[in-house]
Amino acid sequence: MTKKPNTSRLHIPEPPFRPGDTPDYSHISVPAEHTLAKPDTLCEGHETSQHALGLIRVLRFNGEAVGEWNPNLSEEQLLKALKDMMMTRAMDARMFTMQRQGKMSFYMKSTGEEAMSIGHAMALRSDDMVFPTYRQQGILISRGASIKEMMCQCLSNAGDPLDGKSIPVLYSFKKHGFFSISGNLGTQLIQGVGWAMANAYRDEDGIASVITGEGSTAEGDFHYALNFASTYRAPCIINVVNNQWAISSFQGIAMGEGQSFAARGTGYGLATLRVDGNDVLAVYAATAWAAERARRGGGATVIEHFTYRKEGHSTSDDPSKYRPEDEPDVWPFGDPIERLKAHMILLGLWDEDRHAEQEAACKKEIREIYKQAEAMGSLSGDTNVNDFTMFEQVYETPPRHLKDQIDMFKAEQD
Amino acid sequence: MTKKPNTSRLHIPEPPFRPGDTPDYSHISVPAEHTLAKPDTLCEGHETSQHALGLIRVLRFNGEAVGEWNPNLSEEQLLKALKDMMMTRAMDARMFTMQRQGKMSFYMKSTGEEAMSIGHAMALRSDDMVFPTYRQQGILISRGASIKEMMCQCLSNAGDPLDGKSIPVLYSFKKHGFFSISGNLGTQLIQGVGWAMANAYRDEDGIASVITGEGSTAEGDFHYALNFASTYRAPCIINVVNNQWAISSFQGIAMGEGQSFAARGTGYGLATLRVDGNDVLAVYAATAWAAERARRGGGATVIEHFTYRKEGHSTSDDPSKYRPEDEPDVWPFGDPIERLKAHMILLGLWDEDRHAEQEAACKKEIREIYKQAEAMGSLSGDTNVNDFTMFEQVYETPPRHLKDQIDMFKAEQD
Amino acid sequence: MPQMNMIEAIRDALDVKMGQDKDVLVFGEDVGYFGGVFRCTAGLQEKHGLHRCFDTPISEGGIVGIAVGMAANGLRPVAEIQFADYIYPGYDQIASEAARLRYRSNGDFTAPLTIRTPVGGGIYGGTTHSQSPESLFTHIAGLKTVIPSNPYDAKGLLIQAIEDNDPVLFLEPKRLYNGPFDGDPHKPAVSWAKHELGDVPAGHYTVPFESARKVASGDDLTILCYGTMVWVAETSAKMMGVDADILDLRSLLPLDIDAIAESVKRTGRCLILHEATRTSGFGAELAAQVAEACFYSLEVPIFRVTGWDTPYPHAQEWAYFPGQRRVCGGIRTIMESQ
Amino acid sequence: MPQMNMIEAIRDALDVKMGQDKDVLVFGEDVGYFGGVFRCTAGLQEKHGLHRCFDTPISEGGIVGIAVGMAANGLRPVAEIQFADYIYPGYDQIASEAARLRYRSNGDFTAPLTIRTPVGGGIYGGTTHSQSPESLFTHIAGLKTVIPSNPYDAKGLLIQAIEDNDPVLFLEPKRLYNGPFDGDPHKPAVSWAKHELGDVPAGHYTVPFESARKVASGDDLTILCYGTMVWVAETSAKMMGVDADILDLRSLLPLDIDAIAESVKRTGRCLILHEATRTSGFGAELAAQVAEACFYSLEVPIFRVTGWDTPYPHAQEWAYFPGQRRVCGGIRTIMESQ
Ligand SMILES: Cc1ncc(C[n+]2csc(CCOP(=O)(O)OP(=O)(O)O)c2C)c(N)n1
Ligand SMILES: Cc1ncc(C[n+]2csc(CCOP(=O)(O)OP(=O)(O)O)c2C)c(N)n1
Ligand SMILES: [Mg+2]
Ligand SMILES: [Mg+2]
Repeated sequence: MTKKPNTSRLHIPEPPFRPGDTPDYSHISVPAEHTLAKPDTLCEGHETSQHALGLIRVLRFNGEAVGEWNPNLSEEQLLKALKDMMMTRAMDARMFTMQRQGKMSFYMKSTGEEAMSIGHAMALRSDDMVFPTYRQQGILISRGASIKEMMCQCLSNAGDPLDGKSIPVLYSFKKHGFFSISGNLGTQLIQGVGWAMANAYRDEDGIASVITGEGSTAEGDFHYALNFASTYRAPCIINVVNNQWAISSFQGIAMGEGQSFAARGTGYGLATLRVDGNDVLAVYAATAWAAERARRGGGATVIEHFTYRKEGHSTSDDPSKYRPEDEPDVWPFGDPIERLKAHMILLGLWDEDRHAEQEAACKKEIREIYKQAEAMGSLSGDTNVNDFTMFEQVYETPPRHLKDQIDMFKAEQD
Repeated sequence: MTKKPNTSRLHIPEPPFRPGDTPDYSHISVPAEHTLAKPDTLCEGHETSQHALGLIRVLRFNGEAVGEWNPNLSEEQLLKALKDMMMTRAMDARMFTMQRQGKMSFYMKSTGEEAMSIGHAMALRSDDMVFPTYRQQGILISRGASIKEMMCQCLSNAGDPLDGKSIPVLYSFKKHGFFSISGNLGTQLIQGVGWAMANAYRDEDGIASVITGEGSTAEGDFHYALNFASTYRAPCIINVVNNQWAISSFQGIAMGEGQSFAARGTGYGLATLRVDGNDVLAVYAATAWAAERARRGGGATVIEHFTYRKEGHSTSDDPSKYRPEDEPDVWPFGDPIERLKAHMILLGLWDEDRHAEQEAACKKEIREIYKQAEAMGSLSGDTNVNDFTMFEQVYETPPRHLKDQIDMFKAEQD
Repeated sequence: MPQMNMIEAIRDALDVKMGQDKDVLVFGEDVGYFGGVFRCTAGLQEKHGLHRCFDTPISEGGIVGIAVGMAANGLRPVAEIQFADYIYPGYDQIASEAARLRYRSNGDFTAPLTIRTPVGGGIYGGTTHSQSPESLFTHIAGLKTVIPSNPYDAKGLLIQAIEDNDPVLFLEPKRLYNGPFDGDPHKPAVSWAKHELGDVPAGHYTVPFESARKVASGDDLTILCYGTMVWVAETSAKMMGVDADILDLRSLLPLDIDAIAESVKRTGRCLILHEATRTSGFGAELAAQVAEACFYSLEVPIFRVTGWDTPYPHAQEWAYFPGQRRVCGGIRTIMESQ
Repeated sequence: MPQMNMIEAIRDALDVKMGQDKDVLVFGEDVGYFGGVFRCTAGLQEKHGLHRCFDTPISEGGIVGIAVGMAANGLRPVAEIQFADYIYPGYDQIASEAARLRYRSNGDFTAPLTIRTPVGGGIYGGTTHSQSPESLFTHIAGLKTVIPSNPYDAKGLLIQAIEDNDPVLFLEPKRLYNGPFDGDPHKPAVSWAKHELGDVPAGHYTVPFESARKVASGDDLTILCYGTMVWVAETSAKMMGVDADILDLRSLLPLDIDAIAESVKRTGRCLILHEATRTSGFGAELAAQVAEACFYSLEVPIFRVTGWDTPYPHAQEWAYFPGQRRVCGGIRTIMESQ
């Protein structure tokens, strides 16, 4: 069939490349210069409007860390960042494979986007509440959550803190400042603003950090979040993870004629930063800046993390259906782990051997944790979740009608 | 009771003046210079970002019309603009009084905002579909709609084209390119974008013009409208009528830290204009510019019409409860009718006597039309609307259950 | 005992809780300085501070959204939606988020918030100021929906709602704000001042959910109703000279099915009243539950008297409203059936 | 005759209408180049052009909003909401706008649009990919809600929906996309290819609304069901060895009450099935209407078999789902009552 062109005046944006095309991203300028100044964290919002259009970067491809935004992390911090990114990636790989083997219903990787989670988490206080999407497992890993519990959640088994109620990856870890992830896109953005307002109301200096994919910025909740954050100067960070894809839709569907997602914040008078999301140091720096601004009473910052979703949207997706298979490889901003590694090698803190060792060690550690987790049940056998738990936590205490239904279900079991 | 101050870090914006204060708007700069250039209508959206922060003006207070944006209207056009604004004001006054006498349930005036409606309507083609709020009765008057039918709608009487189904002022006049007004704020913004997309899809050059009050920009629909208009380059105009008040809430509640409502469009890459909404020539010029842009395929423009709501929100409202009574008088941008009048007098087209005569004539004309309208029924006596019409137009043809209910209602009548 | 109309009772409930608990915040469109378009929050900002009672942008989704976040973070937000007709932009935040946060996080996070909103017709509000959308919320697991019919219950239920650890939708029949309304728009307005249910105790008290109020005791038939229809029911039963057992449900979810079943089993006849659109209105659920619980006692079919399956019209308001004629017709049908 | 599964039948309906009528546009999240996460629109963009089948931003409110505007402007938009669980941000545009535009403008403007969305569980979708929110829409005057249970009906109802001059919500039971499902998740999947209802005529045909489909004829009891539950009902009735009169409602609003009443009056027993949450589910309305229409014929109480009043859990999916056990239990209860 020959493809029918658009013959009307209705403009429909299309991505530059589709399967069969040779992707060439040379039109995306990778700024070699790191000229975006670092303003005072209490500057006026509009003083950062250029930061919404540029790209804050610290790590050059050769491994150098340069410019005002360089957070100058300690050796310990760098090692932790690298390890956590590698653990995240190893966990994703393992879980993906196990899903393919039928152990769980579904899984979502964050491959290529680890710097966003890890850099962000490291620059926040561990009691700052994050309102994540399903692609920030790295935050939990960075904050030391139990990987086994995370896996048990995905396996919906006896070790799942959520008792199997939620689909995989929709974690909830209040103790790690990690808000329960909603399957409904966008909804948490405005909730996080409300959370931050509560912090301000109580004169606490904790902040909230809310996160959305670029595609989900089209929901009304994104607008609510920007608007309410602006009106009440809520101490929060509004993060847009622009990984170029929303399932099969390229970022231009959400973006339209806009110049960046960070720039969406300009009209609300918020501070706006656009950052190389594959550069963990830049993510750290931007987050630290925004967190300080929020904590000092300067209100919210919109940060666009410019990155790339290297894998399918989820285990249910096959990206080769809608984008060139090699597009991830030619993406001009490289891989976040490789880029930090290069930096640490340049600093003399790291080498290829240690890297390979650590990679193997992460894989092994993940494999063992997974083994323990799976021992508690999985979808391919028995999840070991008591069916009656489904009636719990609908309300604080079950009202009469729910008690009746528990009885009906009991009767059905006999 | 002494007023308890805000003792927390939660910032709540407050208007500069409350009842008892002496309002002083000298902090709002009235630009004497008219320096905002008039770009080509197919310029890039971001080339108009400064226009979102300035204020397009044509009419000086002394009556001169100056600058690039001067639309140089013909004598006939000026006379029509003045007459239509005066008719609108006269109608509002009459209807308000009649509501007070119990003839209708409710009414909403547009006093002080007539330039927005009239200037806007005149610069559009009469088949361009407008998606108005309840404060653009001037558009209908400008387009020659039957004032009697409008009044009958408000009276919900036998002459009401809507058969009494809707509350007063929620007009629908497809034949005048006036979309059915929804009582639900904001909803029509995205509908107008859809309407415009349909025009583009059919290769027609009609456009849509959607209108919202500044307060209602906080609804999700506003975001949808900007986003979809940007993505599909919908041929439309997105108007924000900033009349400073949303019932009792000052514009800062919706605006937050933003610098203008027009600037909300910047992040979406839309063209953005901010215009003196009490200057009918400026409104005309901005509208004409945006309409041409849309018709030429340049996509949507956000226009903020900066004006002031001189009266209460509706007949149910008493603005002296929340703002100084004399605030309308000290509003620095004057009155739209007075300003056009001064201009026409300066041009030698008009004088005080003719103005007074026309004022009296409008009042008389409105009074007579009203008399005819009220003869068809009103709430204070009998509306003369057949109750059974309430079952009509729920669906194209009533399904079984509705037919049954018609029978039930019939039985109830006996 | 203080005399209060329903507006004052609601305001008093808010005032009492704001005084007792600094985690209680009140916000919504025009609720701050102005005190709300129905004046339910008048004076609260002045008394408790700007940051405890404030205006929000016109964004029902945003209003519920911040309430969820605040509630999860330990506050007790009370959000106002100016008219229930405008609650739909917040529907997702209510149904998907507030109601489900506890469940999806298995109790890790909760959303103890209250949403107040005026419902019902009778003030010539037309399609967009008259709706009774309660049934759309009773379908949502995790949410509670209550609706008072008088000042006493309004205050007690609202305090209960604020103290409840689950999200509660608190519906305010606007036609009852200033006085009971028996369904006859031509009669002069009656005020709560003359009514014993306008006697509202000062200070703290609660009315529990899941407890219907017996409005009248009788053996001829049971009338299930809530909100404005309670008053129409009472008057209509008197007009028809029947000995009706009238239950004011007060809480729709959870529901006091015991009281309902006790009554219907005794009377064998059941009339269900509501102002909302008929199809899939809450009357459907009531009819189903009554039939389930009392099938063998029912002597005649349950009869639903409701608003029509049309939007709420403006000029035809009283033709839409299930007033005395329609209710009396229902009573007659029930009493004449055998 | 072509063999189609339900996805193909839906796609074919869209293809037929797009071919016949250039006013038909198809859009939604991922529906364009990719062809939809369930592939219902695969190939349509390539065949009919980029501007006739395209991706939208992730904005259900926006999607319905542009559909309303396009429909008012003479087009026949068919919008997809990726999962019914995500329809709530569009609820206001559906309930307040699409459904009421004709009424509030007294016919001056209309909104002949179709919204397609997958419903129901059975694919381990958990709380946010399993919901059946139909009752929330049947309460909305001005809207029609239909739900096919097989490929033949899917195509015919969808063409009917697109041609209807009122807004139609078209619900697609996702568990039936690839084959009938009798409620037993442990049995190997069955495909439509082996089923006569997978025989789908090429070209244009319609299935009228307000016309229930008789799935099985019998005199023991009536089973009212729709969507996935049709198949569970059929199998369960066979398992129980009862002669059930099974009606697949196909259209919930408008409803074929004549067929329902005919059946229940004959059998005297009525089971109502749905997957949705019980309280205020569409089963409530069905129960109320059946009791109203057939009170004197009913020998035993109407019995509702439904999902529980909880969110749809993930691991406990089959404990939530009203499968054969629960349905057989319902049949037993009804048949054993007297
Ligand atoms: C309200 C809502 N609509 C649609 C979906 C289905 N959905 C799940 S993920 C997704 C794409 C999200 O893209 P983006 O926001 O860019 O995040 P990413 O997956 O790229 O991290 C969609 C459409 C949903 N979960 N919720
Ligand atoms: C969705 C919705 N929420 C709330 C209301 C109630 N309401 C009617 S007008 C109004 C204020 C609107 O202010 P603005 O948008 O500035 O328009 P203006 O009245 O100033 O012209 C409000 C809150 C409504 N009609 N619809
Ligand atoms: Mg994305
Ligand atoms: Mg305003």
